[in-house]
Amino acid sequence: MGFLDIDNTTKSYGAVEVLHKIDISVEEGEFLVLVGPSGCGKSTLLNMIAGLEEITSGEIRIKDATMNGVHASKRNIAMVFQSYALYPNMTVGKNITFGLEMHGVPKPERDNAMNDVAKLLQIEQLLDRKPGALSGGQRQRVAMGRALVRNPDVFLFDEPLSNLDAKLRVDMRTEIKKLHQKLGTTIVYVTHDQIEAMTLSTRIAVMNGGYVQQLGTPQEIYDTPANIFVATFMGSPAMNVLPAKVAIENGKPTAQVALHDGSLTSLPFSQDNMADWAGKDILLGIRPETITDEDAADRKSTNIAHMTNRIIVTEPAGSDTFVTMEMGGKDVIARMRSDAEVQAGADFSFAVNMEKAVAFDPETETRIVP
Amino acid sequence: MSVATQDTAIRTGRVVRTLIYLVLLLFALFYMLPLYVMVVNSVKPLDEITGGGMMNLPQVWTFEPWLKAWSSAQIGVEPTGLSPYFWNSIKMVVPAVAISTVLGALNGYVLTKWRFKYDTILFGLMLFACFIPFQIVLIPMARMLGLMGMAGSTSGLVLVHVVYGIGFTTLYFRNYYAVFPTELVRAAQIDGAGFFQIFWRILLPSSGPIAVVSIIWQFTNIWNDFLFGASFAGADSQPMTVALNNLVQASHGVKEYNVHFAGAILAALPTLLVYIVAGRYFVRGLMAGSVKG
Amino acid sequence: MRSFLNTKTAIALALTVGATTAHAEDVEVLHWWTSGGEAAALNVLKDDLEGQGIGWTDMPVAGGGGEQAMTVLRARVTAGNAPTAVQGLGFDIIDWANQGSLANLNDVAAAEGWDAVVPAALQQFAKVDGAWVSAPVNVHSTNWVWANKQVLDANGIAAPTTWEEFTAALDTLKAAGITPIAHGGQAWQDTTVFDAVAMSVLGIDGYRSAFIDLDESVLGGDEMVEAFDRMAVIRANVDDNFSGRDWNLATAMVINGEAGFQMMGDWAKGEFLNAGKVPGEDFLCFRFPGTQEQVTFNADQFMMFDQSGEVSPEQAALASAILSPSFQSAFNVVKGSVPARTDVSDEAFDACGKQGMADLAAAAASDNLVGSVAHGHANPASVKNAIFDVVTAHFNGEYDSATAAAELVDAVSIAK
Amino acid sequence: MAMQANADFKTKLQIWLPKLVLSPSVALMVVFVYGFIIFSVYLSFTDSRLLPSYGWVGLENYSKLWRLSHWETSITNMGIFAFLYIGICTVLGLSLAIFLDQKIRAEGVLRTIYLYPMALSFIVTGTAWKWFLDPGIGLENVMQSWGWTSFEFDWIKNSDFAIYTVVLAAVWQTSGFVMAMFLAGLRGIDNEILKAAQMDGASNWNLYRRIIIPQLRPAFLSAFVILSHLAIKTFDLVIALTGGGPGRATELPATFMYSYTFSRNQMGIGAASATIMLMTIAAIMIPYLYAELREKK
Repeated sequence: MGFLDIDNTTKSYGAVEVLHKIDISVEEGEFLVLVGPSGCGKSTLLNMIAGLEEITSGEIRIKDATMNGVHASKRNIAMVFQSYALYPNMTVGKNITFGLEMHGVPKPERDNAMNDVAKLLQIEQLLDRKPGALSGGQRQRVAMGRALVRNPDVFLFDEPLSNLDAKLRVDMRTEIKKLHQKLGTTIVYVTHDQIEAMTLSTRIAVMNGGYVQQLGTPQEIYDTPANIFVATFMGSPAMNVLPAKVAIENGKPTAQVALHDGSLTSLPFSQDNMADWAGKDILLGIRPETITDEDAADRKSTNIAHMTNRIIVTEPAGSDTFVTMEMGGKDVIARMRSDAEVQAGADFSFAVNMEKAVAFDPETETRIVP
Repeated sequence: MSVATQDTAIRTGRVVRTLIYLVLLLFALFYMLPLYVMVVNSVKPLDEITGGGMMNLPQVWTFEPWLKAWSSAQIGVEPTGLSPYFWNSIKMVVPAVAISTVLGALNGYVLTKWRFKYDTILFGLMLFACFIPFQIVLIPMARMLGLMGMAGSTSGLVLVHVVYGIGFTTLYFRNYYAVFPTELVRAAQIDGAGFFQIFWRILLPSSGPIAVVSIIWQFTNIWNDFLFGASFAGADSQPMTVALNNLVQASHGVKEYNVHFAGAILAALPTLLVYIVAGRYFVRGLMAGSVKG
Repeated sequence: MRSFLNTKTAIALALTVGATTAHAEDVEVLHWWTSGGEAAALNVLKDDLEGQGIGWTDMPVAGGGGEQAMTVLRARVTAGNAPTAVQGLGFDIIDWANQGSLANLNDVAAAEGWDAVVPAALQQFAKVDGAWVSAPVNVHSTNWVWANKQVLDANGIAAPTTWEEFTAALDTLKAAGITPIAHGGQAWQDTTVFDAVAMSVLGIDGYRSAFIDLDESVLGGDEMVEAFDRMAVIRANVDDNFSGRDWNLATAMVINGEAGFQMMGDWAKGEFLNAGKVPGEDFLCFRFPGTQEQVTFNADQFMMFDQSGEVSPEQAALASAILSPSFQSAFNVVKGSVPARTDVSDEAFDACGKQGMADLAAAAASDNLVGSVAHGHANPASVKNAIFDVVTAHFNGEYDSATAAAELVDAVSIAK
Repeated sequence: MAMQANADFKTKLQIWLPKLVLSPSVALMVVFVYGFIIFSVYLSFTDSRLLPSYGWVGLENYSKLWRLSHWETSITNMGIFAFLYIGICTVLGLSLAIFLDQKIRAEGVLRTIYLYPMALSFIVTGTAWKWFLDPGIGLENVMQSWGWTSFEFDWIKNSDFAIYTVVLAAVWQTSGFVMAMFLAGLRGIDNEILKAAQMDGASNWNLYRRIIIPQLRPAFLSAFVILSHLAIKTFDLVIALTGGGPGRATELPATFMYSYTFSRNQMGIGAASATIMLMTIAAIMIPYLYAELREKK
């Protein structure tokens, strides 16, 4: 039993089931991020936790008490919305204390709570303004203030940073993380941005098509994605997924991958059970940062493969340079050090850290577990 | 000017601008014409009117017709003028406008923020109801009012006007609330605000522009109604339009046109005032509500 | 569906039981007499009743010669909230009596001897199935011609007595550059003229079989075509600006000498008198040429609506007051009409009024008193309006005379 | 509505409140609009004359109705009137709105002048209009007295043209309102798009024709609904202006229905004409409402 349990929960609109048997258990103080492309059902799930959408079947519990049929205001939760949803006709102060007022908290207490929160978020000077007079970042703070002041069991965030510009988004991200570390509250956070998911969360639920594709720590999700969807959704640039054939060379399973000229290169697996797949087609997943120039190869790795392939495009990004080549008939991206001497059209020698490579069953698109 | 006079990107030349002004002024004249005829002839003695020249300014100015229309013109057997009927109209219009606007606002709120199955069909039915020709409802309505004991009373008239106004007020508010962010409602729900608290504290304070449209529309329609007023009012609740009609339509005897015109302007004064005072918010309200897709 | 069923039973209820609204001691009177003179005349009645301790609740609804008031009446009756007394005309009274909505005034009528003093032709519209249901106020006769005496004298015209003399007079006036006939192009005015014209062609028997018995052979017969031809002649002698003109503006044309004649009911006299004109000196009144014997009439009455199954004392008092000779005289002098009872002294009346009273008595005695089509005293509203449609369409040039006669048969058959 | 058994009363109430709040309006609508429509349709199959009566006569009222040339006139007039009224109001309203949107100096005053006719009923302005249109004392007379002796304007007296005077007065009353709707629409258009189009070299004419007017679609639709509703209900105007004349030349279905139901004591025929009117309205409005409301989902 966790702090927040989502137990076998489904959601249907009429005959259409949009969420299928979701099972997530969140511990107290955890920062769970629901991530996925738009329409994956993550916001619906959040709304169900909030009590804004009904649960079709299953159960949601907070602190072991069922929340089914309990009104949103009685769940002791707070929510920060994508548009901030600040009441335009009320001052910032009123916005923050509205919920307390609705819950019958006396005015002196409300004011104390408001002042504390304003101090915490450094918005004391904004309390008498109307939301219309605030900048995006200020609104964001007020929205968080409104959630914080309630001192809820669970915080819910619905894409709170998506309306901010890139720089502010990074700042606020850090801010939220600091707040979480400082207050230790339980948070469920919805985003479509995998970087936010990775940076903020203690655990991530990757969702697609109404299913939880994978639930795990950021590291688990990144290193051992459950399937191709998770693998390609998390990480930027996305993981390269290319067709390969498994062969046994020197008693070890290797992936046979076609290069730009059709010639095959052998990339030895670290996973011994890949021998079971000898002679079969698989999909090979290699993250861009594991294909490097020879000098930058991970020294701790026990399994570095080498290959020479032709560079199609180079994209210097300052800190790194991305290189596109063709492998298995697909464009494959590699991440070089910025000082690597790469040139479009030229052949280049790459190091591939096969320790980090994963293989997928082409039929089920699930990862072949070692 | 409170209406969003925006910085139009269109640039026009001097000649074109002059032409535009000319056309605009010409139409202003066209729109003013009937009012001009009414005003000018309401301050003339009767013999000047019967002498012809309806466009001419009075040679002798007189405000006698206005006084007469207001306080001593023959309406029925009593020479009461229009004044008692003016108050009858006020007593009918104010509650009818208030109730239909509040109901329209609540309906719009429910239909956009508390959606349920078949709500669109329900709204469609309400909208279609706007199109019912009033002539066909007279007899059944009379019967219903009789059954409810509201025949011949101001409350009966209020009911009638509310019933046939809800369609429009609902339309206005629904379109307005449709673009009102639903997240605000959800935030308020989480904050613990109930159905009415959300409406009262969150939506209503932002509903000014559309309320103006709804009030103008309803006020004008109800104040100007004659058919329902004549049919369902009692002797002591006849509205201004019925009295004006009695004044103007008197079948025999000398027609005091100057008094008729003065009476007509008096009867129209409240609606004119509403348009002049609130008209500036009108375009803004339309912008916010009814012309959005 | 429910509401409709309720309505059905409830209307039946309302019609049989009647309803109660006005206070026991008040009479609520629905009428359309809102002009100064009429209201003054009604005030005589009001004061009379108030002298007896009966209050008067006034419910004026003007417009369309009572049409608007009839709509209101229908709403009031349907709501079970009928006024005590309602101004009514001709067939409307019979229709309401047939609905069972009207009170039986026979006790008052017997006590005051109405049967003897009210002309039989008028009783047709005040008595239904032997029961008095309304109190007649006046008799208007509609086949009058009003003429400007100065204009006629200047052109050497005497009051015409035949159609030929009349057309000759029209030609003379036209040649003199005067609009021969002042007319307002409204359906009821067109038909008012048509009444007289048809009477002049058809005679009293033909008029009765055409418009009262609705005999199709007469309605569509050659004489009807002739009547329409005469209407065309009249149309040719009306100015081009006639359409939609109110009758009193047409009267004003005669008063001002812009036009020679106007065919209009006796209420037109009030306009002349208001303008300070003297009958016989400044203006002439005579029957439409060829109808000197006949009087086409309409009568204003007050229907008494059944309030509790029997006539209330207030209704009896009101009815009695209406039929009192003093009120009949006072009211009709103002209104231009003649009393509904034939035993009222003509002393207070002017020349035209005196002639009207004499004509009425003579016509009543010789069975030449007949209801006017134009004013709903020949046919029910549906037929009346069907005739209006045809007459107006013909007058405005949509039909030629033969087509008009044929259309008349058709329109009446639909409306019957 | 799936409700959990353990939901507390207040929460249940909150779930039902929206429908509870809507229900009075719905009840009123069902009884006073749809109930009455059904009643009226039923009456059209009965022998009702002075008051509703319930003798079933089948389609007799309809066959009588279609034999009345008067009814045909009113249908034809409705066609002419609706077409011209909606067309002219839209064009005029749009033109005035565009002109008024050119940073006009006295915009507030002009707007009020254009809008005020909507505030007045024809019971108020009817006499003024009648005078104005009357050749004897109105525009024709004034123009001639100013020296333009050949000026003629006698439409109201002419059976063939009288309906156009009705259109004129109706346009006078509502075109300002339509102007306001279009003005609101114009003010809602993103200025950036206009600037972009100008940089693309679009002339003012093309700017309006290709960029701005197509974006006013919602305003067009709202205007259409309001105008067609007003056109169908046009009644006071005809009564005040022409009384349906000359002859029956300006009769419209609403005046037809009124006169048969109330003046002529042929309630059955009146109800039949009302039924046909309602069917026509439904035929126009239902597809429109369907398209509009579906889109918004």
